[in-house]
Amino acid sequence: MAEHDITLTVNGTEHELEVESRTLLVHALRDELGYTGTNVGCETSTCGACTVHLDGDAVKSCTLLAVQADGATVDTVEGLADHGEFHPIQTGFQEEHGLQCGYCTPGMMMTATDLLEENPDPSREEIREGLEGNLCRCTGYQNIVNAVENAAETMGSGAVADGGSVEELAGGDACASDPNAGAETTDRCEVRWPDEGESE
Amino acid sequence: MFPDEFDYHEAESVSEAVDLLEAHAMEETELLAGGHSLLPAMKTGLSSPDVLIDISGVDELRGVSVDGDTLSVGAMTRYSEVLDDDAAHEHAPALTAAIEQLGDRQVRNRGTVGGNLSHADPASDLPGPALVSDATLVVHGPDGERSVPAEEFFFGMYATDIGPSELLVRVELPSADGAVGTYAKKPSPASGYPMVGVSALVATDGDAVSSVRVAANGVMDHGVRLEPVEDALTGETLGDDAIEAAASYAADDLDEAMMMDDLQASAAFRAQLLEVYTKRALQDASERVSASAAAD
Amino acid sequence: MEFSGTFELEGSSVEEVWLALSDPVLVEQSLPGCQFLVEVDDPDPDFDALREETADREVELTGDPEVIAERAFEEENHYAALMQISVGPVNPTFETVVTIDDRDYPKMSAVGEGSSSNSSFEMSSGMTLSETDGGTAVDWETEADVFGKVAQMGQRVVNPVANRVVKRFFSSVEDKLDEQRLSDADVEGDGAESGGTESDRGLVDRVLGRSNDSD
Amino acid sequence: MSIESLDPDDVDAADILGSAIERREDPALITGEAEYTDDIQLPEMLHMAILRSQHGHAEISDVDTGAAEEMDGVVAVYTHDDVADEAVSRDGSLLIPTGWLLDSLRQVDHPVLAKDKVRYQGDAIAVVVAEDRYVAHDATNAIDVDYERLDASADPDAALDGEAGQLHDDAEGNVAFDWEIGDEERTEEAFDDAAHTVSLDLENQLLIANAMEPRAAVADYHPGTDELDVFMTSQNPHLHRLLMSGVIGHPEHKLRVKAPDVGGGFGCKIHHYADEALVALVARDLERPVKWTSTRTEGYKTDAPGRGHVTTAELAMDDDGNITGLRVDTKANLGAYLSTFAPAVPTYLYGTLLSGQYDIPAIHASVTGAYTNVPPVDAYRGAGRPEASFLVERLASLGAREAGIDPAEFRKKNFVPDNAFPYQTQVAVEYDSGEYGKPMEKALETVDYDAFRERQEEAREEGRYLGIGFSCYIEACGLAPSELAGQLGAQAGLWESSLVRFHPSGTVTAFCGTSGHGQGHGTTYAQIVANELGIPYEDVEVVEGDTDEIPQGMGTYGSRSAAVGGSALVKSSQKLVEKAREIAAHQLEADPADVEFEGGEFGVSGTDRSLGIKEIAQQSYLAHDMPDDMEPGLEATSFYDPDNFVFPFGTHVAVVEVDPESGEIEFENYVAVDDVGNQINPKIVEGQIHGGVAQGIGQALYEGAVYDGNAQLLTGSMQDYAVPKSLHIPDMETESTVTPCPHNPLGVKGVGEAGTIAAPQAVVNAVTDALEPFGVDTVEMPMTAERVWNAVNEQATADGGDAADATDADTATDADADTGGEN
Repeated sequence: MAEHDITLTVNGTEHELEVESRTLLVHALRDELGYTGTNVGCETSTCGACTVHLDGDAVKSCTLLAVQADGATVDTVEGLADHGEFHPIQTGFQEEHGLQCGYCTPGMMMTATDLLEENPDPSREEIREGLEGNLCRCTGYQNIVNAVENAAETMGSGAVADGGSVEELAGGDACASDPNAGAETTDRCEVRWPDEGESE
Repeated sequence: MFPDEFDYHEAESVSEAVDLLEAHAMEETELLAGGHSLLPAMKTGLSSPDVLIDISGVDELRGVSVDGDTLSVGAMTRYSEVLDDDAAHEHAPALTAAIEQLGDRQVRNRGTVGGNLSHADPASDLPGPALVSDATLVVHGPDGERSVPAEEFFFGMYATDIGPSELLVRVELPSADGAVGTYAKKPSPASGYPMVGVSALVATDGDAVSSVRVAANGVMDHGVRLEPVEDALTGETLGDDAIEAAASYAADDLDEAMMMDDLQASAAFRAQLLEVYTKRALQDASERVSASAAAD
Repeated sequence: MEFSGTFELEGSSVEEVWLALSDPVLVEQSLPGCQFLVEVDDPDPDFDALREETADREVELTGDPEVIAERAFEEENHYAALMQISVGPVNPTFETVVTIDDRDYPKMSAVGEGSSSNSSFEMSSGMTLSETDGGTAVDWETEADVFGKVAQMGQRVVNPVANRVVKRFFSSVEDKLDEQRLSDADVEGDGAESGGTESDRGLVDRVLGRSNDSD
Repeated sequence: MSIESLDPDDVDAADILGSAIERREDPALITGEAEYTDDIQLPEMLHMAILRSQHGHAEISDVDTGAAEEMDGVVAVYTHDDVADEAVSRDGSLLIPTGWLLDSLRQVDHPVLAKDKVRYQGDAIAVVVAEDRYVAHDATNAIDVDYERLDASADPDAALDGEAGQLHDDAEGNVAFDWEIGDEERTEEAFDDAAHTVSLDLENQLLIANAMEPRAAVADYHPGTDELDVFMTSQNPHLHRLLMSGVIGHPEHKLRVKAPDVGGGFGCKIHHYADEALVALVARDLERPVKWTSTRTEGYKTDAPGRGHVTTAELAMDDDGNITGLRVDTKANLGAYLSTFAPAVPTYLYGTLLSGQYDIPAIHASVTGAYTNVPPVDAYRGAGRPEASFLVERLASLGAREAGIDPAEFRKKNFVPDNAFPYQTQVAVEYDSGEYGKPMEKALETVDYDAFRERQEEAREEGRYLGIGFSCYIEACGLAPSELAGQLGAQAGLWESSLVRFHPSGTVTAFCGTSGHGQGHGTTYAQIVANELGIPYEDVEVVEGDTDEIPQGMGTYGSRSAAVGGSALVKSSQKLVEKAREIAAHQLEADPADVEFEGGEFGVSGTDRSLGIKEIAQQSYLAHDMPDDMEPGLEATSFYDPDNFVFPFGTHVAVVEVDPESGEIEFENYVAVDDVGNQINPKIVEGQIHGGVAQGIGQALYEGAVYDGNAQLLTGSMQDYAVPKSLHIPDMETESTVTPCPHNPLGVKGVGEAGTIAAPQAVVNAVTDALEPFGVDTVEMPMTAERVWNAVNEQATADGGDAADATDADTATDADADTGGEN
């Protein structure tokens, strides 16, 4: 049985672990490291419940070997909120009733933040297209689309009103002031917020 | 959900990948690129290779570059990287049009152009664009590189001209040189793979079609050029009537008995969709030509 | 599901093709993914033992009808085959047992069952040979049922794969017939098509699978 | 169109009931803090995997587990004989029970592990317990099973015709039951006398629930106390405890079933399956915690599918288009064994709803239940009611076409009149309240119906095909009362139990025997209790889904939670208030009859003397000054058994455009007007409608379990079975009317299934309306592009015309439209 020593930086914390060749990233996250917020809904890479960010991009963590992610930065739903302050996508989901059972929600939010990073002001159609890799069986998607619009609005308007200060928008200055903040933390902030230049 | 056991090797370079392929020639060995076809097959128990050789991290296989009139896409270039590249849109519009509709956001962040073409799923989105772009696929093996025209690369279902110890290293696409590239796709509602996907590359001279190449995915066991459509449209004025007439020839050279016929669509319906989506791909091209003419 | 088709073998007579298709060795070597094909007594053979037995056996293609007659398929006999069906990254190996149902020149039919770790199949096939302008036409039909993982997950590939296997099989048979014809050019006269004495007749009948009363 | 949600802090206590406040469940769910069953990690925990049949129907001659047992990391392998060992099973039946009996029902054994025969692909043959998930999976592959394959069928018609072979010795001809309802003779007369009749052959396809969280269980046994804890994805832990205790031979009071966070159910987590019982059984045997989580492909083979009807239905009308009779004959697919509520679904949950919203004087329905080689079929969102509503509303559209009356008019003229409530149908049930014209009018207004017909005509002239489809559905939820359910065959009561408990400091915990899995009970129940007790919403905590915390319960299904569970909470709250009133009267030195309770305050009428309920709570625990003979403490338990079902209703309208060339359907609009009685939280109601409609659209356009002739599932993964994606579901307009339920204290009717019941026929009716020019009057679900294209072509071929030639069809349209009219 082939074992590999790998390093994963999950939500800013570095973990060293031993995995089999065949261990899927999602199982490493859930079973080995205890990040159970990332869910598993299928084995055909269809449902997107397992979506996390790998080096800043939304990927299906059930379709990656843990060993492939060696050395990478992984961001999961547990890393979205910042010291109890919700990320706008989380607020959007709560305010718009964008979830019912909540099982698809972590993956849905991780895809949505990836979408908003690329397209800070998507149309409803673009949101639906952006989320086609995530299945939800409860909401009929309408309130999920509303939730993403809500988040886009918060992020967009905040950026404009405040002149685009990422730190202030994040509900604090965690990114700027955290003495331990390494590259990962910065990455996370970038993932959450459109660049100043793009926010207009 | 649980792949069987295997040995994992990460190749650092193309030559290391070839060495690994040769070293494991007696075992069931698969190359791991984006993994979005292979890993699902392994998780559902359909595939259980003994050895995986991960080539996704080989730097020399990644990236888009332009050399003269040729756009070169490294085999391990992710779909999203192609879409982020302006040169790719400019020189290979048929390819980028198809990639925009390929898989979903997460798949595009991880899947690779080379993985797609090597896998040669009959329902892949990229063989069509490779054919209409007159792409050359460059394969590397123990004896070095060789180039295979797209027309000769696809053998059939999951079968290509890549030999046992070879790997696809890049795709070279002659610049579209201002031609308009489009892709019209009828996805399976479950898998998102095309029941039919039609790729078109259309160049015009004034109102007339100076050159047109059309190819379809998902219809036969590999991507196919639709030459009767091309012949019917070449020299015609690019408008609804000419498009409708040309699209009606879409299935003419195809043997319906050999068409893909499965739960998602029967062969007869695929033939119908082929006509409809050929029309849509060409209409889209026509609209883009008009739009760019208006912009000029 | 049902498949059928016609394959034309250029330049070979009906009897040549029949001879070829009667030869387990030629069939073994023509079937894509076939690791061995051997006659067995037990319709439920031990494949592990067969794997060992066949590991270093030596079998050769031949055009010699006498050799073929010795090993030709016979009605009601069972044959064990280890078949790896390769579809892209999917390569299940099926332990297969085929029983010849009916073998009456120029028709042959067989039933078979195969199983892998998580899938299985059952099939019943028939073929009829007929003479054409340039050679021989093989009309074949197969009814196959697939069970387990392949049925659940691989539905869309079963049909094209079956077609491909058949196509490659007959192409390979055609090639082998051509090769054989070239190598046998100097032993002309020994072939089945030469007819011969009364005792030879029995041999030819045996090879051709002609029943005694059908002559 | 969309309801705006409110921060509960911004809502006055008096307004909390009926406010669209944000859900309190969400923070845990959006941060990853929620704990679903597979998230549970216990020390020394083992993983279980299940080997299932490769065949739809086969004898098993041998199971060789030797190689699996020898694998590193494998702790145990069990076959049927292993679990049957008394040391493992104790005195458990090892048979999955049925919770609903019918007079004609032929019950069959359903062993937790197949003994010598498998009857569907999900039938479990052996279980492996190993140190990790991967090894457990590997070991199932190492088990060698010798099968003798038998004929199989997934189709009820074929199974009844003998094409599947005999599944069970005890069910000759694969007949599970024969059942009928209504008056056959009177119905026959209605058809004899009819001026118009229409007939429809339809298949209501098998659907797979596809809750996003697969089924899972973790069992943990404590040998010292003989207590067995089972954490599982359940919609009804108490029922699972009751049934499981018999299956595995564990005393009910030593068995705890807890539903942690549950990722959706849609019916498929109501039933008692073999798998969860096996987890409990092996954990007890091995004395180590054991986890099993279904993979998705495993779920496709084992989760109880729903629907599965093959039906012929006919409608009789008089000259004026008044419906005079309805006749239905259904073959219902029950699958390989009887699931928990299986016999009730195609009978009492189906036949009793066949009157729809209409005043139909004669109805007769006969249903034959068939054993087939698919997973045991049971309730899936709607359960029986969508099947009824579908055929009634399809017949209404066909009937209108036949009678030459506009489909909306036809419905209106046949509605049960407003003054006829309570309305006794011809199929046993009595509708509690209704005003069926209200949602219809609102829907017509929302879609601007008159303008639509004009647009439709114009579009047809341009070769574009628009269609509108109506669905005037009725649903019955909160199945009740228990006495009636018992007479109909239920093996359980259908009440609900709750406990409302004040803490001495003035906060409240409310316990309810329902078990939510995404519906937001934590929020809505707190709204109910806060309102009843007149205390702040945030002072109420809701507890559900744990048999150790809550005395008894019946769970969440059949849209019963608000109507029955919510009412039970009202009842407990009221009991509690009565006790508090006596304490207040005692301390205020007043007659309890003179003490009024309002806004959380007990006041003596005509004075300014008052005490708050929180103060009374504190006093009740201090117990320093209580009325004579009164026990200390302030809490109340109740069992609420409703007088009747509740009958929500509404009108849904789909507007589509169909491309006859590609068979593709696009939504132009989808309008849902629902009357679910009073709404506790309109935002949650809206969300339930959205999700329900999406599942209904899924049935109409995308979903369906497809089996081959050997009962092999061909749609066995999410790559093959189309669960609708974001791009497949349109934005919907939701509206409501309010007709309170007259017989429960909240006036609520239930909303969980309404959308799913309403949507399919709205979509099918819209598509057939669009394709009317082509002579298409029906398309089977799911209406894939290919089926639509075929329908257009077949019809064109039948007429000798050219399908693609839209111009010819236009001419026909105009003529038809004139007679069809917009009157």
